[in-house]
Formats: sequence, C-alpha cells, structure tokens
Amino acid sequence: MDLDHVLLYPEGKSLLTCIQCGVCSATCPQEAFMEYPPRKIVAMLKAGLIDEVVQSGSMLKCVSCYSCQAKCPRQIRLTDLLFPLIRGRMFEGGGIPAELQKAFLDVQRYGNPLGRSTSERSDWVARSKVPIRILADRPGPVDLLWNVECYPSYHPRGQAVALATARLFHRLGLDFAILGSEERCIGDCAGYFGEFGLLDALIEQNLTTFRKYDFRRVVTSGAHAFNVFAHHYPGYGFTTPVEPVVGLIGEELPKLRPMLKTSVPHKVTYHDPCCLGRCMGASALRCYFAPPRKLLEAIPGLKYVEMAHHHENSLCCGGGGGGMWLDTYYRDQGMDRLSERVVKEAVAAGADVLAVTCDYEVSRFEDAVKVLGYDRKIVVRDVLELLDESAGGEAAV
Amino acid sequence: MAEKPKVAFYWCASCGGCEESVVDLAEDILTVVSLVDIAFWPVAIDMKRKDVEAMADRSLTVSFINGSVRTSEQREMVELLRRKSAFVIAYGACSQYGGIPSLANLHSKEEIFDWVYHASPTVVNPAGTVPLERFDDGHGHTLKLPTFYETVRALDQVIDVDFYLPGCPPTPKLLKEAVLALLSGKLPPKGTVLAPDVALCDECPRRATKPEKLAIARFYRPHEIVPDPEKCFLAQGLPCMGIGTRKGCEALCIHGNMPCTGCFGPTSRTRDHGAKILSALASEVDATDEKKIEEILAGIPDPVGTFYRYGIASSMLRRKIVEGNGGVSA
Amino acid sequence: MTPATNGHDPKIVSLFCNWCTYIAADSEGVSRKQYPASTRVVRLMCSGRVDPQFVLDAFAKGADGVLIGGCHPGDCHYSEGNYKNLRRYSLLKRVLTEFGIDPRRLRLEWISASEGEKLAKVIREMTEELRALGPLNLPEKIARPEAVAMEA
Amino acid sequence: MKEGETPRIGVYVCHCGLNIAGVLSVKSLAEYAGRLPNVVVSRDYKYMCSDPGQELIRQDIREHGLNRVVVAACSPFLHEETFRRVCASAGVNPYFYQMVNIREHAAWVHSHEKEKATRKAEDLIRAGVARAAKLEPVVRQRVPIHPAVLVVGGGIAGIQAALTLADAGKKVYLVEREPTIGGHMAQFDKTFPTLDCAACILTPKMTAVGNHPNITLWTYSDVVKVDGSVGHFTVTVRRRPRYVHEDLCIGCLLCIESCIYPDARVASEFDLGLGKRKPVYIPFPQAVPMKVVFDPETCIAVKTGKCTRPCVDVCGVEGAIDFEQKEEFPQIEVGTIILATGFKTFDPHRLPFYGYGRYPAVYTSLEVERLLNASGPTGGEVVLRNGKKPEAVGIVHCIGSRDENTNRYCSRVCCMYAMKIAHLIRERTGAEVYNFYIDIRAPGKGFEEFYDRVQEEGVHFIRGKVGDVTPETPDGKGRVVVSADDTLLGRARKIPLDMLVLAVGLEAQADANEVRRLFNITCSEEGFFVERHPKLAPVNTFTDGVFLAGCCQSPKDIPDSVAQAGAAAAEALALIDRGEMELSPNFAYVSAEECSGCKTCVPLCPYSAITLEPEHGKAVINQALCKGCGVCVAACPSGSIGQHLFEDAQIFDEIEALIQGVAANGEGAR
Repeated sequence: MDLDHVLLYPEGKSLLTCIQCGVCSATCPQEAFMEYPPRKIVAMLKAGLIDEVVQSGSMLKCVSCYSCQAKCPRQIRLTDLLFPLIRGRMFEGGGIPAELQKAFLDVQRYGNPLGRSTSERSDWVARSKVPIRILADRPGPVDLLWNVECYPSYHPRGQAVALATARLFHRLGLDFAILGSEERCIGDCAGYFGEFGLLDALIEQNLTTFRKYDFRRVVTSGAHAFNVFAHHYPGYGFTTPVEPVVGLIGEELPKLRPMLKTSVPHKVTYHDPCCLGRCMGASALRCYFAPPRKLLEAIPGLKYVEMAHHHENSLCCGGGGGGMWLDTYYRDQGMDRLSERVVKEAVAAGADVLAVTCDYEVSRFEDAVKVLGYDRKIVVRDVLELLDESAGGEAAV
Repeated sequence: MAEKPKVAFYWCASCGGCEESVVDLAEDILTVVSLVDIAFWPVAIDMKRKDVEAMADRSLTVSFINGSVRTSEQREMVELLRRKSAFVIAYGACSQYGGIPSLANLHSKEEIFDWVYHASPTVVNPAGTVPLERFDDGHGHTLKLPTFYETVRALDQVIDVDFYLPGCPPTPKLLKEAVLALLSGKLPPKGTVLAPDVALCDECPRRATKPEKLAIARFYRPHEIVPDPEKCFLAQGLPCMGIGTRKGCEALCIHGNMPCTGCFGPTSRTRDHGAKILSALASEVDATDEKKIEEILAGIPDPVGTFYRYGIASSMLRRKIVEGNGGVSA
Repeated sequence: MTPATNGHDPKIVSLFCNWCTYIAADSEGVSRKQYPASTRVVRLMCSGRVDPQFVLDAFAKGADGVLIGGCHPGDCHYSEGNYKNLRRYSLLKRVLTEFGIDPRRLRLEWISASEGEKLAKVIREMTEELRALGPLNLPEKIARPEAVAMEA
Repeated sequence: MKEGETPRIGVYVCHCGLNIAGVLSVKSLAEYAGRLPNVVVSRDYKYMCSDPGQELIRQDIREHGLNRVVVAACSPFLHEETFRRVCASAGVNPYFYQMVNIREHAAWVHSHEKEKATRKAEDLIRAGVARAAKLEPVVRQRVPIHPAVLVVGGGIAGIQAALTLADAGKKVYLVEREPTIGGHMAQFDKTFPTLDCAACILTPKMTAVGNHPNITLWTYSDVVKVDGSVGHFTVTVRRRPRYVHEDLCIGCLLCIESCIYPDARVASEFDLGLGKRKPVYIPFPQAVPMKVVFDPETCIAVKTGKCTRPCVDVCGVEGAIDFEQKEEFPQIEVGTIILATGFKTFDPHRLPFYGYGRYPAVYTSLEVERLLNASGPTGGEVVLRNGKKPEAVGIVHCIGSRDENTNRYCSRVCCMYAMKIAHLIRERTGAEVYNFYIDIRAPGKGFEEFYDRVQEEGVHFIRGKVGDVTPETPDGKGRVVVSADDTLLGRARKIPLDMLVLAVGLEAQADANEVRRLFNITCSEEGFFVERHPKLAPVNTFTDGVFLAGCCQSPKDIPDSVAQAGAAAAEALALIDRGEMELSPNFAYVSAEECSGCKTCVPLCPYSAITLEPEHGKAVINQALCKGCGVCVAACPSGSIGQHLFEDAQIFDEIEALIQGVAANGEGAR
C-alpha cells in the first residue's frame, strides 16, 4: 500500500470514517510538539493536504506508541499503517535527520542499528557461566529459539540483561538456543518508521535463516521485536508461536517462585512498554500488562508501586518509530524527552527502582536518570535482572 | 412335477464380493437350490456364452447381474441375458449405481491405462506393453480383447432393469427375500429397490446418541481417531452416510465400528445421493464465517470420494466432464 | 474470443431468495436498468432452500451457469438460512471442480433488496465469464459418454 | 382438482399496456404457450389485473374446466394474491395459481434486445406451466388466539403495555426479574428535557399495575420455557423465593428495622453499590409490590439457619416470613407475548483508560443519577466518595457508543441525559461542568431548547472526546486530569476534575441471546431484538404473536419506549380481538413413514419448529412455528421433508423447463 492509493484499501478507507473526536490527539504524548497532531493529520489526508504534513516534520515526532490507534473509536490504523506511509514519503523528500539515516544504513549493512560487526554479535556469550547453544555450531532440533536482538547483544547494559535472561532460562531447564552471528535486526525500527523496503529485506533474510533450523517456538528479548513478529511476520508465512521473554517467564512462574529466595528490598515501579500492551488494541486479549507485575510481586522484599501513567495509559519511552535515533533532533527542536517524563513519574511515585522489559529502555532510562541528576534516587533494572538477582544471580548458577 | 424356475448369476465389473454373498446364504442356499435351477453362473458352473445363446428368449426366470458395465464384453453379456430373462435384477451397488468402479469416471481411459500399465509404482513393464483390442501375431492369428469403454455405467444405463438389490454386497437376507418374492409371484412395481425406503438411522443402534442440536466443529477421517463404539459417528465428527442411505443392511458397518459409506444408495425421494448428504452435513457445520467454514470442510479432503463412493455413474453429473480450454484456442 | 464461443448466449439459472435478491431483480426492472437476457430466475423463499441437487440438475439439464442470490450475512429473513447455503456452496464448489466443471460456473452472491445495481453487475460479469468459458453442453456430454473424449 | 386428474392449464399473457407489449411480442407468447403440454387455453389481454381481465379467467375456468391458472405479467409481489383470489372465486384452489414475471424480469430489463427478451419470456412461461402442472392443493389453517397476554419486563415499557392491555379488559401476566417493577426509570431523578421528576410520573403507573384486577404481577421471577406458538403459548415461569409470602406480607417493613444486623452493610443493587441495604430489604421506598425480600446470600437465617430471627418475632402476620419457601414453576397459557426486557448500561471497565474502578473520582452516569435522586444514597446531594463536594466536574459523552472497540451505534439518549446531569450538578453544587462531546444529538421535541438552556447556564461544551485520564497524584485517590483535543479551538486541553462522569451507552441485556432463543426471535449483532420491519413493522418480530417494546429492540428514551409499548399492546389487542388467525400455507412437513429420525433438520430450524416425536423418534414440524424458509427441506438427506408451494418436484420441473427450451416440447429448433 502506498499513500497515494491508501483509499483503495479497506484499512485505508477507514480514515474516511474519522469523526474528528480528537481522542488521538488528546492521548498523544508528543502532541504539544507537533505542528499537526494526529487528528489534524487525518483531516488533512482527507482534504488532500498530504504534502503539508510531510513537510511539517510532525511525523518525525511520532514515536509509534500506539496510544492513538489503540483508542481510536473508528479503529483507524494510524500507528502501524498511516503514519509509516507518511514517513515513507519523507524518504523521497530527504527530510530524514542524519542520525536516523545512519541507523538505517547500519541496519542494512550490519543487521544492527549500532553499526557493529555481525561477528561480534555473540561475544557476550563467552561471559556466560551457563551454557548457551548457538545453532550454527550445534544444529538439531530445539524447543525455543531465543531472538536476543541488537541492544542485548551489543550494548553493555543490554548484555547484562541478556546474561541474566540466559541464567533464568538455564534455571528453568528450558531447551533454548540462539542464532549468534546469524541473527539480524528483526526489523522493528524500519517497520515503524515506514522504511518498508528495508523491513521487507530483513524479514526475507531472517526467514531464510529460520528455515535452516528446527525449533518449535520463538522467544524475543524485546517488546519491539515481538510486535513485528506478531504483526508483520505472519504475512510472510511465518506462523511459529512467538512470546516475549517476560510472557514466557511469566508462564513459568510456579516453577520459578521457589527459587526466588534472595530479598530485593526496593520500592519498584514498572514501565509498560507500548509494544507489549496497547499495540495489541484497546480491548485486545494479547496484552502483557499482568505478567511482569506478577513476576515482580513474586520477589521477596520487593514493594511494588504504580506510576501515574501505567497499563494502557503508560507513557512511551520515546524510543519507538525511530525515536531511539532522533534524540539530537528532538533536542534541537526544543522538545522534552519522554524518557525523562517517565523517570520523573517513577520518582514521584516513590520508587527507587524503575523496572523495564523492553530492550531499548534500560539504556534510554539510565540516560534520562543521569540527565535529570537522579543517580542517587533511582536505578533502572530489567525485570529479568531483578528476578535473576532474587534467584541468586551469577553466583547461584 | 413342474419344471423349476431357472436362475442366472452374472458378474460384470466388480470385486466378486456379490458372488460371495450368494454363498453367504449358507444353509439357505440349499433352500434356494431346491426351489430353482441355477442355469448360468460362470463363477461356479462351467457354462459358456454359447449355452446362453442357445436358450430360448425369456426362458430364464431371473438374472441376477452384479457389477457395473465397463467393457464391450460385459455389455454384450448383459444384453444377451436381458433377452433370455423374464426379470433382470441389478444385484449390488456396482450394478445398481456404478459402485466403487465408477470412481474411475473421474479419470479418462488414457489416464487409467497409463497408471495401470506405466505409472503405478508397483508396475514393472520395461517394454511398455499395453493391452490391444486386436493383435495379429504375424502367423495369421488375430487375438481380440473386449473394448474398454470411456466410462463405467450402471446396469440400467445399458439395459432395462426390473428390480434392484442394493448393497456392497447385498445381504443374504435381502437376496433370500427377493428370491422368495419372485417365486411367490408377489412382485412389487417394476423399478422397485428391494430394500426399505427409509434411511439407515432408522435402524442404527446409535441413533439415540446423536445430539438433537448437532453442530460439527471438526471432521475427522476414520484413521484419525478411535471412535467411541457406542456413540453416533456424526457426533464424533466422522462423516456417516447413514443419514441419507437406505437401511436394510442391518447396520453392519456400524456394528463393526465404521461409519456408513453409503453402499445401499439413496432413498427414492433423492435424485443425487451425494448432493443430498453433502447438503445435510454442510448445513450443520458450526461456523458462519466463510474462512472458518472452509477450514472445517477441509476436514473432508475428498468430497466426491466421500459422498459419491458408490454412485458416480448414477449421479446427476455421472462422470468427470471435460470442458473446453476456457475459450482459448489450443 | 474464439470463433467457437463467439455469439454463444449463456443460460444462467438463478436461484434467488424471495426477500433480497428477487426484490433486487424487481427493483432493477422498475428502474428500467438493462442487463443481459442470459438469466432465468427461480424464486425460492430463502437461499437456504437451495438444495445442491438443484444446482447439479440445472447443469445436467443444460445450464451454462448457476447464480445463487441471498441476503447478506446477518440479514437473512430467516435468521441464518444464507449461512447454511454458504456452507453447502463451499463444499459443492469443490465437488463441481472434481467433476470437471469450472467452479466459475457456480456463483453465490449476497444481494440485498436495495442492491439492484449490484445484481445487474453480477449478471453482466457472469455472462461475460461464461461466454469466455464457452458452452457447457452437459446433456449432450452425458448422453454420449463414448463419443466425448475425456482428456485432462 | 381431484388427485390423478390431468392438469388443464390456462395461460394469460398480460400486455400491461405497453409496459410488456411494447417490448415482448405478447401475441406470439400466447400462441407459444398454447402449444405447451397441458395448456388448454392461452390468451393475451391488455390488463390482466383489471376487472375484465379477471373475469376472463373466471369465464375460462367455467367454460374450459381449467384447474390451473398461469398469468404471465408482473412480479408476484404485486398481483399473486389478486389472481389467487380470482381462482378461489371461481372454485379453483387458490394455490393452483402460478405467476410468471415477464415485466420486471424481462420486458423492463431487456427492452434494448426485444427478440432475446421474448425468447426469455417464453422460457419463463414454459417453466411456469411446468411448475403449474405439479402444483398441489393447499388449505390454509386457522388457529384461535388465547386472550391472555404475557409481558416480560416491568420497566416503563412493560408497565405501559400491561396497563394498556389490562385497561382494555385483557388478562395480563407481567413477569419481572428484579424484586420490584420500575426498571431503570425508577433509578433516575429527573427526566429530560422537561425535568419532570421520574418518580412523580412513574410511581402512579407502578401502583396501578400492582392494584389492577386484570394484571397478575410476578416480580423476582423469570420466564424459563416457552412452548406452543401464536395463539396458544404455554409459558413456564420460575418464581424465586423471597422468603416472604407475598399474599401475607403487608409491607410494614418492621422486619427490616428489627433485623439482627443493626446497620445496613450490604451494597445496594438499586443504588449501584453507592448505598447500603440490609439482608432483608426493599429496593427503594416506592417499590411495587411493597413486599420485602430476604437476600439468600447475606441473610443468615436463609443461609445457615442460625439466627434468632427477630424479624419473625416482630412480624404481625403469622407465617408471612417463611424461610422454607422454595422456587416455584407455575405454567400459564397466553396467546401473545410482549417483550420489554430493557437494556443494561455499558460497563466502562472495558475501556480501562478512563480509570473507572481505578480512580474514585470516576463515576458512571447511572451512579450519578442515584446521587442526584432524593431517595438515593446521599439524599440527592452530589458528594464524592471522599465526602467532598465537587468543584469541577467533567462528563464524557459516547462511552461505549460510536466506538468500533465497543459498540458501533449511537445510544441516542446520552447527549440529552448528559446535559440533564450537567444541569442538575450545576444547579445543586455550582460546580464548573464540562461536557466533552463529539456531536450533540438533540433531535427530539424540546431537546434543542434544552441544549440552549444548559449552555446559557454556563455549562462548558468542549468538542473533543477525552483521550486520557491520569490521576493528579500517584495514589490515584484525588483529582484526575483529563486530556482532550478541543477540536473547535484546535488546542489541547488538560483539565483537573474532582469528578469525572462517564456517559455510558445502552447495551442489550447480557442474556439477550438466551432470551432470544427462548422466544424464537432474532437478535442483531449487538444483541438487540430484531423487529420484523424497521419502518413498517417496528414492534413485530418474525415470530408471530411476539412483540417488542422499549430498549430491548434498540436504545431509546422514555417517550419512545412508551409509544412503542402502546403500539405493541395495540398489535396484541388486534390479534386477540380477531379471535383467530390464519397460518401461512407455506410450511414444511415431514413424511413420517419416510423419516429415519436422523435429526439433521432439528438444529437447522431457526424457529425450533422441528421436534422429535417421542415414540419413534421421527421429526415433526409444528406448522404454526414454521415460516417456510425450506432450509430443512434442502438439508433432509433422505428427501423426507416436503414444503407446500415449494416442493422439490415443482422446482426440478421449473428448472428443467427453464433451460430445456424448445427441444423439450418437441417443436424443433427455432
């Protein structure tokens, strides 16, 4: 589908049914910074003023948080369809900031937006005390293919989460393996920004890799990859069940609970990632609001508190839809960073730990904590790290 | 003592099961033999075509003909028997409806020959030998084989038939009743099927276990589940033709824990056995969404083989129709 | 179009439900819209009354196509008759295909009483399609089984 | 015609002025028809439906002994009945008539291809003649109508219908699920747009129901079984035990006062949990019947038997309180049924981002109705859950309406009641009130004027639906801040509110589908009962003798509910006063000796008209319930079900004649 022909498709036609109720703009966390907030964009699309929208750059400020789409009473597919189409048009006009362009180029060249070599992708495995099977080295059937993703593979904080995850899998006796240097970006950044050509190429490449191996299900470290798996991969014929780690571990809670012996005496709040919650729709069945909270509450000594924005109303970390690589642009535009708003809310709620479960978030929020000077007030931990700690951490495996 | 009525049995395209069913009369065969003369029965008595040709027209009281008509020889023989017999009874499903052999009507003669003499995995035929209707050995001998027709036909599509005995094969009970009825002269109207005109459910021991409000969420094939031996097959998702197939078989397959496959054919109110059962089963599929409907119906992978197992020759369409090439010149 | 099919006027037996498609056909008449004279309507109370035997019979007796018209899903005058039809239709198409009849010769359309134009469009389309497919001539093919070659 | 008699068919081709004759060659059609099998007479005539045209047929019937008539003219929807009457008047069974539609289906739609149109008309006539030859005589059955009426649901619609019928001297059974009648209207304070006090206008009607000699009122009861059909329904009602004999209780309420629990501590259903009641209670002071109910869940005398039962001691009527009371299942006979089962309000838990159930500042509109009601939990004072008076109140319209995620439809009453609530809150608290709306829908009598009035009173109207609700403090206990896009201003609004009212939409009752099955009617996708025709038969259903009133059919306000109740009562009266009704001749029947009892047909019937007779397990079709769709006929695998007017043989012959063309009647190629 492309923007010129959007009205030829039923999904596109739905924008004709817009009643301009404004729920989309009202819920948009970036509304204040957009020349044209979502409601106006739909009105302009209907009026044929698309070029003005493209030129305004409003769409660069959309972080694909799904708030508008999830609440839209007409179920207009703003986040996953219309906005990416508009942004796709921006590639033609050259309105894409350089840092984002570099990220896409890196994904294209190296299969990750950090611009790191593919051969380094599984370097972190050497630091694991528990065995991690790499399929290229040891092929053969496996139950669980763990899609580690880019940040947990390359970023130092991400790697710490990946190691904790591996320990949890090991403790639970799961039969798992990773693709190692064969793994590539699953396509989330490209898909939500509207770089459909790149997304397409990544999916084809990944499916070719998947076809080489025999696995029953997939588990993803991150929320974004999970979302792409859920929404884009089935269209390419990939129907293997996929779960995010937090969902999978959530199911294993009865088995895990007796292992959670070490007290973690903190006040913890949890940030709901957009891609595990409202992206599945306003009344969707497949939301992951409950599992991470249940996991946290199972940790002895931990006191759970809620932020003002939570569940389907959570604030976005600001990393989606290319936002991860637009921080400089946002700063130049004089915009607040959403990650800082979240950290402020977490502190206001009295938490000293901000728990997350999205691969972008550990680094994003830690950055925000530093910028705000909250280093002594709050730390950012992945839910899996907290669980691992309660289970004894590295020392206990 | 008056001469005993003469009876003939003949075998066309069929498996031979119908012939066996005559023997299945067991001791009753003695009763039959005491009442009639078996004048022609190639499978049991050494008689030739010329012996039949020598008989006076209509001198046979009745010919029981089983099997469908596939070759010119069969056609000639049934036409001959028709001339020589006062009554002709189509005996068994093949004769009555075309039977299992008429499944071949879904393929052309060429396809069948190709499969049987070349393509089938068990064939060893390096010389590529195929039967020829006519063969000259070069020494003045000419050998002839019957013509293999394009399609299989039911008996009444070749000759006039007086009565029908359904089944694959008919039960000895039905055969005995038919012979006794003929001998007693108490004959039903011509064209009657000599079995009750009510569907099998009526005598099915499992009828009570069929729920009143059945909605089929999934079809199974018999090898996919072990059927509950007490419960209605349809309630278990197994397509059972008993709902639209004549009773009279005493539910033999059901007693063997297999669903009815329809060998007794439709009731007299039905013009197309398969279409009617298809209509009934499809109506009860538990879905209103087109995709879901197709998903459930995919559980019947071979609808023609399921609904028309015995009846293609006498179905409304009768055989695979070869359409043009869509209007495009070849 | 090949000479063999040129000028062929297909005959379509239309089995229409009394409450939707039959009324659509009436209203198309009232508004004097023109469509090909290929179709012949049989009025039934509901598309759920369509017995697959009717469809087979129509082909066996010489129809080139059969069009079933019923109310839209959810709108059936008798609650769910159209769904029952849909279920049979789905299976019947597969049977027809196996019997070598092009499935495009059977068509099921949901046409409400107000959709006269849709009806005319469907008839036009189907007539064109059947014209391209050429005559089915089933009675002849059934009557002369030996004469008609069965090439795949 | 007697059985076995050969058909003698007369065919009449109508010119319809130039409508038909201008396109088709009517003369040649008549000649053509004359050559068809069994045709004795064939004619063409200018206007067959005119008196002389009709007389022509009658004359031919007399002179030529016709026993079948075929008229080739217009659509059967126009004149089928006309010509059936002609046949009947000439002594031929009216169902020996066959209509052939050559106007709408040939002349009008193929006027550009006259030759082809005439050929098509020939085919249609030939098919009509073939079908006519197979027609069978049909006799229409009549059934008497039992004069009693069942009204299900004791809201304003049910009350109105019951009173209208009872005042007309008819026996009415009114069955209500709750312990009192009154429905939702009894929960309201004022009614829009006139601001009449709901109780003032409703209570007299409730009392009238309670006292009416022609009304048997069964509250705390529900219908569990309906047998029979129009004219003679047998209905089984379940009467739940209220542990008080209604005929003995005088409604003095001393038992409530004396209850062993000194304080009311059970959440009151009628007050939506905002108020409390005791285990023995009446839902509200004006309840009808004024009889107490012992709640089996909380009354320890019922639950465990271990109570000193001060209520029994204080009761002045021996045996009025009876903890041994059991469920009863009385059966009643009625001829017609009016369903007035009402609605439920949308549960905003389904849209969690509005914070209902999460933040105490968030209320549903129905809860606010109770707060506003003088006999409600706060005595009509608008106070928050924290005891404070609100200073800023927001009302969000369209909660659970006009939303693909919940309900697609507009609930019709919310704009108006939201404005009413805005007015009342402003009047009683002086608070700033904000209405967040998408479109104001005020199309009723006096509605727009009310909109003006509320605007003048200073109520704020913000055109934009609230998209986000967040608590001002993380504990969520205080104010909430709502975000809306003020679409007229083109600016985002963030407004802190002490009270957020969700104007919830109207939904079908949760058990609408079960009720639908019980009464053999249909539900729309949303669960509202479907009327026979949205414009011309708005209170009828497809099941004869079952009528609809009020919100069970679709969301509507009080005046519309009352009007529809009156219409439903009039329909029921019309049937009763006619005394009997004629059943359609189009119905299916099972041939008992041919049926195998395979049960295929039973689940297919949308009207549950097919049952199995107990002795041989064969299917039987209740003629009065059957609507003649023919689904079972098409599905009967052994061909043992027939359908009058649409027999298999008739249809097969029609199809054959349609396509077999001239070859079939031996005329050679044309």
